[in-house]
Amino acid sequence: MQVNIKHHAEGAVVQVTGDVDMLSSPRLREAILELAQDCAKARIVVNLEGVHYIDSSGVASLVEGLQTARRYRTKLMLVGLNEGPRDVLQLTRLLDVFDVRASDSAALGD
Amino acid sequence: MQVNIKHHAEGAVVQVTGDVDMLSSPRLREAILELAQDCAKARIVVNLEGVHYIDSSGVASLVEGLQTARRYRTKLMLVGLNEGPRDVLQLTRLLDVFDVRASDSAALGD
Amino acid sequence: MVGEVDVRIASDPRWLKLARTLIDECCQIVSLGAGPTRAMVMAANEALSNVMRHAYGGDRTCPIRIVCRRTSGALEVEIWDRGDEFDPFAQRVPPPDELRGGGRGLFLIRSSVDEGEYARTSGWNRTRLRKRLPGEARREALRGHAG
Amino acid sequence: MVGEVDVRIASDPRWLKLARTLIDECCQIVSLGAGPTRAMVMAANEALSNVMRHAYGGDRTCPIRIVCRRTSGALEVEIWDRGDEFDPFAQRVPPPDELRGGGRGLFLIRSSVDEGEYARTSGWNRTRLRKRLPGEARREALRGHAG
Ligand SMILES: Nc1ncnc2c1ncn2[C@@H]1O[C@H](COP(=O)(O)OP(=O)(O)O)[C@@H](O)[C@H]1O
Ligand SMILES: Nc1ncnc2c1ncn2[C@@H]1O[C@H](COP(=O)(O)OP(=O)(O)O)[C@@H](O)[C@H]1O
Repeated sequence: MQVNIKHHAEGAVVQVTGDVDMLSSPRLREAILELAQDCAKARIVVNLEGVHYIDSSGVASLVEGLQTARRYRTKLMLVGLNEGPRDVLQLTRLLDVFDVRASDSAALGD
Repeated sequence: MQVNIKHHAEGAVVQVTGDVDMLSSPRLREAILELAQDCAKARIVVNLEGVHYIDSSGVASLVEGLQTARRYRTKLMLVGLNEGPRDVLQLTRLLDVFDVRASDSAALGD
Repeated sequence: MVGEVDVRIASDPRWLKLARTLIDECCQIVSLGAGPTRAMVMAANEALSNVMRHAYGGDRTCPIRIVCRRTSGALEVEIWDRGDEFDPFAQRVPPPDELRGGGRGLFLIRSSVDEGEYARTSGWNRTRLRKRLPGEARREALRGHAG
Repeated sequence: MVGEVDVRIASDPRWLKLARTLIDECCQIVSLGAGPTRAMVMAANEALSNVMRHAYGGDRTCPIRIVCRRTSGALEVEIWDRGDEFDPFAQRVPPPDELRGGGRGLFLIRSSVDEGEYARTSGWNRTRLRKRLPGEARREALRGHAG
């Protein structure tokens, strides 16, 4: 799994590629939490286009990111949900909890 | 592995997709031999674009096809060699034995 | 799928991707279909992660065994470990719609498989996960042609 | 790669793709690189096909064991079978440039690996195939960081 962060005026895009599992999710968690605690960022967009598998520890990282972002009054959004990740969020009833957008620009734009 | 045959005025294109190994090569062999023995076909183009793995039994099928084609005065050509198949033909010193073309149309055309 | 594939690894999360790839491949051999395949891979991955984290407490050197086989009408994946007795199908699973950190593994396992079965045999936990084969593949299996 | 992965299958060619996928995955875990990975997968596939066809004469129900491990500086794949004693590295291998039907498996095995080793132990043939790790992955392995 690779995590790539692009900084924009409107916020940061966290581009994730590869499988998010128990081995790799701590790195995703860390990247999101660091951004969420940076008060200068109004938005964090987690782009999962390159992710076809995410396990419960990855979901937990996203949830923790969302909670931290809320605490710091930052918006956290998800983009690019493939079928696998969508399945998991649906099953765990988190699909409506997250703000899911169509693209990075849609997430950064409104 | 899938074998798909397209008939053209100039000859037949055998489109192969998937791994060619000991389990699947008999089907490739059969398809090529049947065409090679059909005197109405001037050319047989084996398109391997969709093949990333071919084992020694697959190579043997191609060789047998080439020999049969020669016997029946049919041309047999290869198109779309990916790195894996190219490696194997190179190692077994067959790359120069086969007539390798850039595309189906290049193979059917001249 | 003739017979079964029987795999032994150590309890290191670096093996998880290989385990998923292996199980995915078995699902393809029996033509399980995309959705059920994702579900089976997910259930097995969560069960394996739980063994690594909970049964073995993060020790990366303990034995795990994975067996995949086709039974009549189903694909079965077994996960074996030598941790303390733990039946993943006998636990109270809290509702998953809270915003809590962890605690979704057992829920995902139980909602992804068609059948689950646990046994303790000679010091091993054996967790069985089953997905029914779709109609067509199943009929083929019964005729003995599938694969 | 912590420890090793140890896989048991029956001698059915339907398992070949799974075996290739598994070995490919192990090559990725140790960062072997694309070319050497293709070579290792090819060598192992040819060795397995020979076991199925020659050692077991096409019987699809005989035992095969595949072990992948990282040794210091190399990825090692072992293939075990219970056929008659046969050392694939001790045969005369004819030059491969003739237009003959078969007879390229042993040549491909021997030209794809960096080292090959054969042993007969308690009724089993054990064929070892080795590919050296590339410089970087190798140094990492020695420092204990790779994976
Ligand atoms: N294989 C296991 N062995 C022992 N305890 C387990 C095992 N699997 C799960 N548990 C226990 O059940 C709890 C819930 O597991 P799970 O739903 O997967 O969530 P999480 O692993 O995030 O806590 C774990 O916290 C652990 O206490
Ligand atoms: N594992 C094996 N057990 C017994 N005999 C073998 C084995 N592998 C190869 N052989 C013998 O060596 C010969 C050459 O093998 P190979 O180069 O792979 O070509 P092919 O399998 O196409 O004949 C085989 O025909 C067979 O007689």
